[in-house]
Amino acid sequence: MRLDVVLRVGVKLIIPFMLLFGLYVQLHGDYGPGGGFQAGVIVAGALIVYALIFGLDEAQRVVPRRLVEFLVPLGVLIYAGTGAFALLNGHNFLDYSVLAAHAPAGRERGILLVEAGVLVTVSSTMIALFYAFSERGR
Amino acid sequence: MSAITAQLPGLQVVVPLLGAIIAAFMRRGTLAWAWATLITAFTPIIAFALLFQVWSNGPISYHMGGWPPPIGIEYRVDLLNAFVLVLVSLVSTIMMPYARRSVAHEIDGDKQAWFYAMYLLCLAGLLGIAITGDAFNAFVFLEISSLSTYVMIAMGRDRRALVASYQYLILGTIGATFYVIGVGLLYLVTGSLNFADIAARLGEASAAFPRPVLAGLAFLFVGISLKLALFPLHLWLPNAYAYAPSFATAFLAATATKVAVYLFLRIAFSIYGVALDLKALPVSTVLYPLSIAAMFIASILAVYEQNLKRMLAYSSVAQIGYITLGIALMNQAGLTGGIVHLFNHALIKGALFLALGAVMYRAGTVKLDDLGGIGRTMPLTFAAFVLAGMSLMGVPGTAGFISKYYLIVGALDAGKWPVAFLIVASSLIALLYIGRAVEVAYFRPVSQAVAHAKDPPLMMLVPMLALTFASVYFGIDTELSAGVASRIAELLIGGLK
Amino acid sequence: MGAVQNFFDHYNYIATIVLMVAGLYIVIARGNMIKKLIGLMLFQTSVYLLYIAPGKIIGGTPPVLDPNFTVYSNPLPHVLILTAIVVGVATIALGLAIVSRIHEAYGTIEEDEIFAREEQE
Amino acid sequence: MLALAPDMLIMAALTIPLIGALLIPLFHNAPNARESVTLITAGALALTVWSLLPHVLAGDRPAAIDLAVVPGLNIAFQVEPLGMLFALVAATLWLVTSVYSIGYMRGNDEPRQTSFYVCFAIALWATMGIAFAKNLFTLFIFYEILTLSTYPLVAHKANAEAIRAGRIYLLILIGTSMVLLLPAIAWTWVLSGTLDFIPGGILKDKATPFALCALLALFAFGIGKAALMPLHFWLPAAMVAPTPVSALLHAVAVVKAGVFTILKVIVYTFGIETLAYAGSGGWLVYAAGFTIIAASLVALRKDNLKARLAYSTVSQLSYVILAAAILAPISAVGAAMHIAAHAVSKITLFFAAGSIYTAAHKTEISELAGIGRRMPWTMGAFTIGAISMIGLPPTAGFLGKWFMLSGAMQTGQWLPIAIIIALTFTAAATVGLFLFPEVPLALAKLMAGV
Repeated sequence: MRLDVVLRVGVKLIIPFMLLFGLYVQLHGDYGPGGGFQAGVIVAGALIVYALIFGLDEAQRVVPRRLVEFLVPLGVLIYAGTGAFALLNGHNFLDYSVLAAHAPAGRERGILLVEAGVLVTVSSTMIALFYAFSERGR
Repeated sequence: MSAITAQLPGLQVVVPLLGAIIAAFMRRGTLAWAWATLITAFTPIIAFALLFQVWSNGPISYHMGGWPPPIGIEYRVDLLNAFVLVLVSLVSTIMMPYARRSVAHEIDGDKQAWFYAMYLLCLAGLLGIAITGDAFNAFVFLEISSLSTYVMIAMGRDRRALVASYQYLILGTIGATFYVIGVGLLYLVTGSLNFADIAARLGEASAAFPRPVLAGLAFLFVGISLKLALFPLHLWLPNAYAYAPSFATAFLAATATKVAVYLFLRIAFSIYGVALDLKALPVSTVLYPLSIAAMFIASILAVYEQNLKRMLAYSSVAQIGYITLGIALMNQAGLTGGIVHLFNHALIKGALFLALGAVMYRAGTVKLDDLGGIGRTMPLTFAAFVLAGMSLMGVPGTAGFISKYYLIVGALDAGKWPVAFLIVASSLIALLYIGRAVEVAYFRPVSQAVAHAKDPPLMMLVPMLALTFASVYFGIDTELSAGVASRIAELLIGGLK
Repeated sequence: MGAVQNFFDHYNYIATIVLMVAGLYIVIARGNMIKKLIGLMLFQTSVYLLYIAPGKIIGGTPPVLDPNFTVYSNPLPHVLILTAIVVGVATIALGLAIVSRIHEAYGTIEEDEIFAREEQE
Repeated sequence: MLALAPDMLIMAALTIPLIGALLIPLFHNAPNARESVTLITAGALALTVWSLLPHVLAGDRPAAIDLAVVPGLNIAFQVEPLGMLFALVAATLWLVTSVYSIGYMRGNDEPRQTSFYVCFAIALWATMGIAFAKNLFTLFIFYEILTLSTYPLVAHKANAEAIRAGRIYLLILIGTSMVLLLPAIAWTWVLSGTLDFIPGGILKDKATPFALCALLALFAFGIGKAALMPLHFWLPAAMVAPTPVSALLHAVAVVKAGVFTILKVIVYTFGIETLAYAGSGGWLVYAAGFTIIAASLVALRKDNLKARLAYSTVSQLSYVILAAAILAPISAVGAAMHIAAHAVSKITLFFAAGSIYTAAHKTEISELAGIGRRMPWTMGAFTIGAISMIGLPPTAGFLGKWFMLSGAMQTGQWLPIAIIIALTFTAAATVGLFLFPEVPLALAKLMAGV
C-alpha cells in the first residue's frame, strides 16, 4: 500500500488547474499584474510538482531534456525575432507598431508575441534548472 | 542603404545577441565557432560605420522600439562610445580565428558550442553597455556580459576555475548591485534613467537633495570599480584570468575591463561632470591613491608570481591603475593618456594572453619554472610575447609609450611632478616581470615540458602576431588611437561644468 | 516627535538599508558558499524594495488610462525590477550550479577548507 | 662614394643594418653566408655614411622622414656635424669589428652566433638612428632600442654571471632612461613645446635657473649610457659579453651614444649660452671631474684587463661630459674630438684584450707578464692605443684634450684644467703599470729596503 496515494491523486487533479492558471496569468498580463515571467514560473511549477511526485524519469518522458534545451533559446528567438522583424521592415528594433496597420494594435500584437517568447523561455529555463540540479544527485 | 545606416546602432547589439541565441541551438563546436566568427566579423563593420558617422556628423541617437527618450531606451553614440565599440569589436574579430584550436584543446567537445554562445552573449552585453544611453539598460547589459563571463570562466580545465568563477560571481554581483543602487538613487531624485536626461536634471536635484546625489556617486563609483578591478577591488581578477580558458582570458582582458572604464567615464563626465563641478567632487581624491597603489602593488605582486597568466593578470590590475590615473588627472593630456591606454592596453594584453594561450596549447603549462628555453622552441610566439611586453613597459616606439607619454605630460601639466615620477618608476617594475619571463625563456636550458613544443598552427599564430604588430604599430601611427582619444578628451573636458 | 515622524516618513528606506547591510554582512562574514549566495539574494532584494517602494503613489491607481482617474502609480519601477529579479534569479541559479560543481570537485563548500586544500597542493 | 641624394643616403643608412638583421637569420645553417651578409651589410653601411660626409662638410644639413607620431612628437632625421662624426666612427668601426668578431666568435666557438649577429646589426641600426635623430623623441626611441638590442649580447653566455650582468645592465639603463630621461623629455616639451635640436637651444628664457639645473640633472643622470657616477656600474658588468661586443658597443656605440646624447642636449636643447648665462651647469663639472678621478683610481686597482678598460672608459666618458660642461664652444669641439679619438683608441685596446683571450685564454693582468714578447703585434697596437688614451702628441687623443683645455682657459675655469692635467698623469701611470708591471714591485722592494 503506497502511502502517497493522496499526493498522486491530488497532484493529478491540481496540474490542469495550474496550467490553466498559468495561461490566465499569461493572457491577463495585458490588463493587470501578470505576464510571461509569472506565467512561465507557474507552468514550470506544474511540471516540477509532477516530477516531485512521480519521479524525474516520468517527468522527462513528458518533457524530454532535449526539448527543454531547445525551448530555452527558442523563446528568446521569438522575442528577438519580433524585434528583428521590425528591423527588417525598416523600423527601429522592437518597434512593434509595424505588426499591424494601426500602431497601437501593432504594439498590442507585439507585446503578445514577446510575452509568448518570455513564457517559453522562462518555463523551459526553470525546468532546465530543475533537471540540471536534480540529475546531479544521481 | 540609408535605411540600414539608420539601424546601425540597433544592429550593433542585435546581431551578436541573435547570433548567441542561434549558436545556443548548435551542437557541434566547429559549426558554432564558424558561426561566432561570422557574427563577430560583422560587428567591427558596424562599429567603424558608426565611428565615421559620428566623426563627421556628430552624435547619433537611436530610439529603441521607436519610443523617443526619456520614455524609451535610447542608444546614443558619440565619439567616446564609438571608439569603445570599435575597440571591442575589432579586437574580438582579430581573436576569433585563434579560438577554434585553443577552445577545442581546452574545452570538452559537447560544451564548445555552448562556450561560443556564451562568448557571443558576452560580446553583445559588452557592446550593449558601450552603446546604450540608458542607465538601467546598461545594468542589464552589464549583467548579461557578467553572467556569460562567469560561465566562460567556470569552463576552465582546472577545478580552481570553479572557485574563481564563484568568487567573481559574488563580487561581480555586488558590484552590479551597487551600480543599480546608485542608478536607483539618481532615479529617485531626477525621475529619469536616460544619461543625458539625468545630466540635465541633476543640477537642480542636487540643490534640493545633495546627499542622495553624493551617495549615488559613491555607489556608482564602487560598483563600477569592482567591475573594472580598480585596486583594492581587484581580488576576483587574478584567479579568474588565470584559470579561465585561454581564449576567454584574452578576450576578457582585452575588452571587459575596458568597457567598465567606459561606463565610469560616462557616469563621471557625462552625468556628474555636466551637472556639477566634477573637480569639486571627491573623484580625483579617491582615484589618485588607488591608481598609484594599483600601479605599484599589483606590479610588485606580478613580479613574484610563478604562473604567467596570473602574472599578466596582476599586470592588468596595474595597467588599469594607469587608465584611472589618467581619468583622475582630469586634464586634456591626462585624459587622452587614460583613453589611449584603454585602447593600447587592450591590444597589448590581448597579444600577451594569446601568446600564453599558444604556450598552453603546445606545452600544457604556463608555470614559469617549466618553461625554460621556450623562446627557442616557440620562437615566433615568444618574439610576440617580448614585443608586446616591451609595449607594456612603454618602450618608446611602441603603443605603450604613447599612453605613458600623455600621462606624464598630463601630470606635469597638472603641476603634479611626483605623479609623473611615480608613473615612470612603476613602469620600470614591468621591466622586472617581463624580463624575468624573458630570462627563463631564452637563457635557461630547454626544459622537459617545452622540449617538443613548437609554434602553434597558423590560425592561432596570425591573430597573435596581428595584435602584437598592432601594439607596436600604434606607437608610430597614432591617428586612430591618440588622435581620436585626444578628440574625445577634448569633448569630455569641454562638456564639464 | 520629529524623529518618529522622520522614521515613519522613510520607513521603506530604513527597511531597505537593514536588508542591504544584513545581506552584505552575510556575504562577507560567512564561509559557506550557499550561505553567501543567500546573503547575496537578500542584498539584491533590498534593491528591489528601494525601487518599488517609491513607485507607489498614495491614492494612485494602476497606470491604465482611464478618464475617471488622474493620479497613477509609477509603473516604470515595476518593469525595471522585473528585469532585475530575472537577472537575480539567473545569478543565483548560476551561483548554485557552480557551487554544486565545486562540491563535486572538492567535496566541500566551505571556503576556508577549499583554500586549505589548495594550499596543500 | 655613392652618388645618391643626401636624404636617400640617410634612408639607406637607416635601412641597411635592419635589412642585414632580417637576412642574417635566413642563413642560420650556413655560417659562411651568414658572415658574408654581416660583412656586406657593414661595408654598405660604412660606404653610405662616408658618402654623406661631403654633403655635411659642404654645409648641407640633409633631413629625411618627418613622421608625426602624435602632435609634437615626430620621428625625424637630420644630419649635423656632431651626428655625422658619431655615425662615421660607429659605421667604420663596425666594419672593422665585424671582421674581428668573425674570427673571435669562431676562434672561441661561441654558441648562438646567429642571434649574436642579428643583435649586433640591430644595435648598429639604433646607433645610426641616434646619430641622425633630429629631435629628442627620435633619439630616445633609438636610445632604448640600443639598450634592448644589446641586452642579449651582454647576457650572451647565459651562465649565472652573464644573466646577473644582463639584469644590472637592463635595469640601470632602462631604469635611468625611463625614470629620469623620459620625465626630462616630457618636461622639456611642457616648457618649450618642441623637442627639436636647434642650434642655440630651445630653452632660452623658458625656465628659471633652478629649473634648468634640475632638468640638466635629469638629463645627465637619465642618460645612463654616459656612465656618470654613481650610475656607472652597468659598464663593468657588461664586460662579461664577448669581447667584440665590449669593443664596439661598450667602448664605441653604446657609451658614445650616451655622451653624444648629453652633448647634443647641452648644445642643441639647452644651448651653451643659455646654460652658461643661467650658471646652471657648474655642478656638472664637479660631477664629471669626480667620475674621472674616481674611475681612474678604481681602474688602477683592477686586475682583470677588461674591467680595467671598462673603468678607464667610464673615466674617459666623463672627459667628454666635462668638456661639454665647461660650456665654451671650443670645448664642445674638444668633446666631439674626444668621442672619436677615444673610440678608436679604446677599440684597439679591446681588440688586443680579445686577442689575448683567444690566443692565450688569459684575462687577468697579473697573468700577462712577458706577453709583449709573445704577441708583439698585438701589444704594439695596444701600446699605441694606450698612448692615444693618455693624450700624448701626435695621437688623436691629444687633439681632443687640447681643445678642452683651450675651452677651459677661455672661460677661466681652473678646476677642469687641473683635472685634465692630473688625469693625464694617472692615465700614463695606468698604462705604465700595465706595460711594466714589475715597477710597483721594484718600488715596494725599494721601500722595504729603506
